[in-house]
Amino acid sequence: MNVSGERTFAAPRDAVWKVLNDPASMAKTMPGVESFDVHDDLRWTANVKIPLGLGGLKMKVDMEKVEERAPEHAALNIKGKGVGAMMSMKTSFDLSEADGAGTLMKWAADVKIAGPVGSMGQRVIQPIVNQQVSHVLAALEREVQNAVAG
Amino acid sequence: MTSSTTITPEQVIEAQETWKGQNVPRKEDRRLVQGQGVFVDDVKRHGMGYLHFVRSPYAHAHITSIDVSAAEQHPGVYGTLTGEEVAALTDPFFQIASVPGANVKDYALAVGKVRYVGEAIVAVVAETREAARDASELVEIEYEPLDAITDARHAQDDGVPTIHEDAGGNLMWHGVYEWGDLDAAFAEADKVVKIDELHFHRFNSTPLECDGALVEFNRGMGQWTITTNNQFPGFAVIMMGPAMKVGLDKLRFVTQDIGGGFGNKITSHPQLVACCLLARKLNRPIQWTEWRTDFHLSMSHGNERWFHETEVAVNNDGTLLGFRTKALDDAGAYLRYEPLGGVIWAQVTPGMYKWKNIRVDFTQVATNKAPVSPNRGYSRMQHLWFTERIIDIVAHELELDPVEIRKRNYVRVEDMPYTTPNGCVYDSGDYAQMLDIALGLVDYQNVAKRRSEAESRGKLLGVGIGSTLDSGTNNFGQSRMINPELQFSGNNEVATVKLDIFGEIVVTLGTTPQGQGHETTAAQVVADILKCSVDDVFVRAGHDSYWNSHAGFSGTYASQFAVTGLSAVKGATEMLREEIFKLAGAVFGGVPAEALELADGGIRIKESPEAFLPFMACGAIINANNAGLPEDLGVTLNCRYVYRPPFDVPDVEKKYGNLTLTYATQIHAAVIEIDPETGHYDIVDYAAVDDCGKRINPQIVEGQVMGATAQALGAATHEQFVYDEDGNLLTPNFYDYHVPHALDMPPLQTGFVETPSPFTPLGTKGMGEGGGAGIHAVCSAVQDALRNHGGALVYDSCNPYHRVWEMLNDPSTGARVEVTR
Amino acid sequence: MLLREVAYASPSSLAEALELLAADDGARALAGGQTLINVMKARAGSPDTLVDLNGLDGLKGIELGADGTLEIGAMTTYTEIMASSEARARPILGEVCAQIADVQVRNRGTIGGNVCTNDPTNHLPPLLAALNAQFTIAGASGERTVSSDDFFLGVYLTAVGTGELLTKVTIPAGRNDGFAAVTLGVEGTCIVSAAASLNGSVRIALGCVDAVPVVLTPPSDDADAVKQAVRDATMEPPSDVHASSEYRRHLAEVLAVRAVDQARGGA
Amino acid sequence: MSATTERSITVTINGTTYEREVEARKLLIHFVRDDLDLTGSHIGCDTGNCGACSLIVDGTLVKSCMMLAVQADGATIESVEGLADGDELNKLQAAFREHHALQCGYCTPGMLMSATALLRANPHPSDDEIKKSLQGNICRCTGYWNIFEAVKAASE
Repeated sequence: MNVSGERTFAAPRDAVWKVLNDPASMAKTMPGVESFDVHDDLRWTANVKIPLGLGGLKMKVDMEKVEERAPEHAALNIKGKGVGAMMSMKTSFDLSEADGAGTLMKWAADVKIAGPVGSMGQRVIQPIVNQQVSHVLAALEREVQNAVAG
Repeated sequence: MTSSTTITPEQVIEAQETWKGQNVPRKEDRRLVQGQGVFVDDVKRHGMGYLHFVRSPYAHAHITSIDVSAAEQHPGVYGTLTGEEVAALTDPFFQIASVPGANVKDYALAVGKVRYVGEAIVAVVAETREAARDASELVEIEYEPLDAITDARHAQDDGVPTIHEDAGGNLMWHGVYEWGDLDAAFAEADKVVKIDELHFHRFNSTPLECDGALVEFNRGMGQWTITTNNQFPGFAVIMMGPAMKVGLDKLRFVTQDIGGGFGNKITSHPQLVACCLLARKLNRPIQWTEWRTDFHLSMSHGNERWFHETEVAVNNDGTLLGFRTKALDDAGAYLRYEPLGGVIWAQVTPGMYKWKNIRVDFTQVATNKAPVSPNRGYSRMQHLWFTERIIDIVAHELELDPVEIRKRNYVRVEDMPYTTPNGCVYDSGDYAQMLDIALGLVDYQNVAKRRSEAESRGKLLGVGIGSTLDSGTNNFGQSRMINPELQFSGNNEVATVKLDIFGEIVVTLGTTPQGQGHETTAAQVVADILKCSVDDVFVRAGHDSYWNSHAGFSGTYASQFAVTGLSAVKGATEMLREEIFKLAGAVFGGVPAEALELADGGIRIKESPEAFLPFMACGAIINANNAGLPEDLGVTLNCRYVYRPPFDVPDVEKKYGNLTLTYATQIHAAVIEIDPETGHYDIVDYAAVDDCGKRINPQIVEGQVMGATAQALGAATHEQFVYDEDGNLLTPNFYDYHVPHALDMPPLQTGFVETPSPFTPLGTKGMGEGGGAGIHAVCSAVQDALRNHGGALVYDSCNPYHRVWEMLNDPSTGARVEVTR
Repeated sequence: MLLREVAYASPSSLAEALELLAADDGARALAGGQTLINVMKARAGSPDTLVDLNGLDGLKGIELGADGTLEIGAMTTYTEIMASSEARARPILGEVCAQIADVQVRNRGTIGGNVCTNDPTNHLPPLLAALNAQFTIAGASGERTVSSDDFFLGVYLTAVGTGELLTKVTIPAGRNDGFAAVTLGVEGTCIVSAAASLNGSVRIALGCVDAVPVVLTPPSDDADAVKQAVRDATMEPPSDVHASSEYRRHLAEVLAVRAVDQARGGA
Repeated sequence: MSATTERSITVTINGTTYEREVEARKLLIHFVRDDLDLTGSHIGCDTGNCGACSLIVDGTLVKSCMMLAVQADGATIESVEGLADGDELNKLQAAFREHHALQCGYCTPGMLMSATALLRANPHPSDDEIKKSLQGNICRCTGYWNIFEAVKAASE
């Protein structure tokens, strides 16, 4: 499943870049993070419990930054493993100076979900993915604002 | 000759001349309506361990590591089995294919690599079902995912991943079938109709009971007892014995009641091997029950097939001269029963039509999807759908009447027995008469009026026909067309009929019935011969390869019981009758057989009926009171008969010979109404006309016709196993795999014609599969309804609402067809 | 078929139920269980604790107010709604409940469970959104009422928060309602549904085209206005094995018009 | 009352009362089949669609795969094993046999319970009412037509 979009942040590009590349800030954007371990600059692991209404879905998520061109481009491979689901996601974002002011982020993700959750049907999975993406983006917005304010 | 669907109880039993031909209520039903059937999951043993399979979430991946230690530590866990152990303990399963498919290595569990989502990788056994499942979550498996192939059309493209490295690519089997003179036919034809691509979709009959087994190991005897619902133990055992490196008698198969099979329960041998290995390893009975989602993910899908570059030679008057096509069959990840699907279709090569020149270039490939298996109408259904599609597409393109073109080309009653271009012999039948009956039942003569009436309500009405054959009693020699090295040919089935010490008539069969009523029909045949009541005949339920009769091809599959099973019953009962005559002759002091007759549950002297020897006395004399009988009497009252149908080994070079003994026929007609705004349609009238020769129990025959019809209607409208490009099954259970329920059933009328088979002892023909006639009829009806609304040609065997809507809105989404000359 | 280990409690009062739910982040309410237990079988979701609401008689029953307002307890089953003479004040309720799944499911499944699950294929979220229902939610700090616009938040997500329970659904008076759906086979899994209510204004809700019911309020009930409103909603319906996004969008138009037609017929 | 993962429950099935310790997670169908050895009711799916596990619990027809055993504590349950009077088939069972309304017999126990519930509430159902009442029970063998006939016959 491919999802993508654009978002403009009222913040300078460096600030946005910093948030996106700081594991601690990123942790705060992820849904239901219970713990977060930074292995090195490029690899992190999170234990998350994605809230799904009918009971959270626990997953161990490994993230690896596979491309980086500060302050404009990064790509991550994310692999999640839970008992009910396997998730793999390739995501990338590109930052540029927005036309007016602030920073434009173009992002894209290719999400693959397998396992029992994957069999629940695309009409369920697709909205759930969209939901989680909008949560992440809203949280990211908050983090960027905090970073600018801080 | 037609009969209505109503079966009146008054019709049943009492004062009939013969039991055959009567609607005798089934012997099986008394236990089944009381919940007293014994299905595999009902059987328990002391100390048994429950097995749960850990299944692959990936369609294609290397397994880089497996760690079962945490699972084995889990409370209640008895042990595990991994692919590595399986590979050490067993040989890969025997492959039916010639090279390259012959090189596929298939084991009970995945070894080194997974090839479809749902493939079993590790088996965990525990004290409770829950503990086994809990522990299975603790098995740590690391994968290195690979790209998946889910579209057979691209399985042989450059650069695609290879599913079985040992086979050197994804091609599993290829063969060219050609009969007649194609060049001459196409040169002579007035028109050539070219069809770019047609697709027969993936589905199966989804028996309500999934697979299962309870396996016990007798260590002292080195022998396993496998209580299972496998429906073809004769096949399972020849797969399992060599793989496990044990003699076949070490594997005893036992079954009582089976909750539906439809071919889908033929290929459970990998799971059974896993159970056997664990029963030995853990020294306890192993219980395995498959749940619905597991079944859909991992087992027994029907063959998905594509037909490419089809060309049809036809004259302007609709006379069909021949066709050529390239068939591409998707076997899924392992071959199991395949590539037999690559030849089984040839039993019905010309369909019901007289064309003489046929070429089929058949290719089977592997994909990262669940393995296929026989499925009601196995491989013939795909081909018959294709021939029916051709007929309707040609009729559309040449503006011919679909009824007339069928009648013009049907094999005629006066042509019977008819030898097809590939040497099969259609035994009997009157197709044109059947079609007339079917059309009458759906009020075809008023169709024009009904069409305009429907249009006034905003609905598009269409009428469709499906004419099919149900070829039964395989000549297994056809397998040599797949692999000339194979040493299979002919067929056999066995029955034993005996008189026990107190005179009970006991019948044992080699079959594994799944609802076909064998206990009842066998009793009907026996009762006629022994001149007794069906109530006096005890037919043992189910199958036991140790204690019941058992022959090499024993099982219940491929529409054959009414021929093979009942012919064996007839043969054994006649042997028993002869022995009773012999015994009575001796007991009466040398009375010749001609002077004796059977009556009232015994034998008597015709001229002096008071000289009567009840069966009880016969049984007692032979079994318990035999002193003084003549030494050379040669009577055991325990008679085993093997029926062997008359077959020759087919000519493998020319791919010519008689591949099946009987050809039951079905002609169905459907009337549908489409809501053009949504593509939704209802079947408003439906008729199924069947001819399976002599019917032993018409009610059972009609039940089979109805069941096959319902399955076909489900497949035609909703049932499909759909995969995404990563190899995830999107319809893994009944929530998205919609099988018809009570409200989905259209009104049904049934009709019958009886043309006895000249080739079988009872005039019967194998039946029950129905050839998918309902799929063909619905496709035909959808196309008819669209005729004046864009004229899309139906391209797929499954036409859910959204597809109909697409065809209405964009006719180019239908089949692409071109007519030349 | 085999659920992960779960704790179970069957409280006999609402207060007790709320306490149990608040005590454990992993606790979930068990209403009819006709969705939740299936999700648990697949182990696609595994609550730590189930708080069974079946013993809470206070959450059952249907009351018809003098002004025609219907108050339906969250634990009222579909079968009870179908049989209720009070519920006939809004006939569409019984009609739609009769199309949900099958007898057995209707005997156990509840209105509260249906809306709190908010599976896109469920019929009641769009229906209740079209009827402009109010949802009463109880929590440790008392009761609050939210409108359908604020109730449905996402697939399996509603305004009912941790430690809270939906206690009743309030449906205003009215009669001119309609519902139309295309399902897999007859009354099978929903592909798209539409509900309409013409009581004063035109209110339409579409089901199975987004994570929550899509509510439309076209200026008039004529077919063109309704179709235009659906088009203007700029939905991106999910694609799946049963329907492309495009087909769902098209069905939404057709079904919205049909639901409105039925509603008008009821006038 | 606190939440527990195991409970002691009492159920009465076809007139016999059973008291058992049961895990909270155990579905009623597993309890009936595995713990009580009443194997007449079956399991044909894992999504609550097939109805092979249908039981009448306190007078209400339910699918016992969507109910926990602990939820049946104190309940009176009817299953297929309780339909016949000794070896005497009841009218519905006899009608199923006469009308060939079963083939493999796997769905039959659930189908009979649904039909029983129907005829109890509505002794003379119309054809449409019969279909509607059996919608929750999947049969893969018969195509349902003979089942409709049998229920109709039993209602006359």
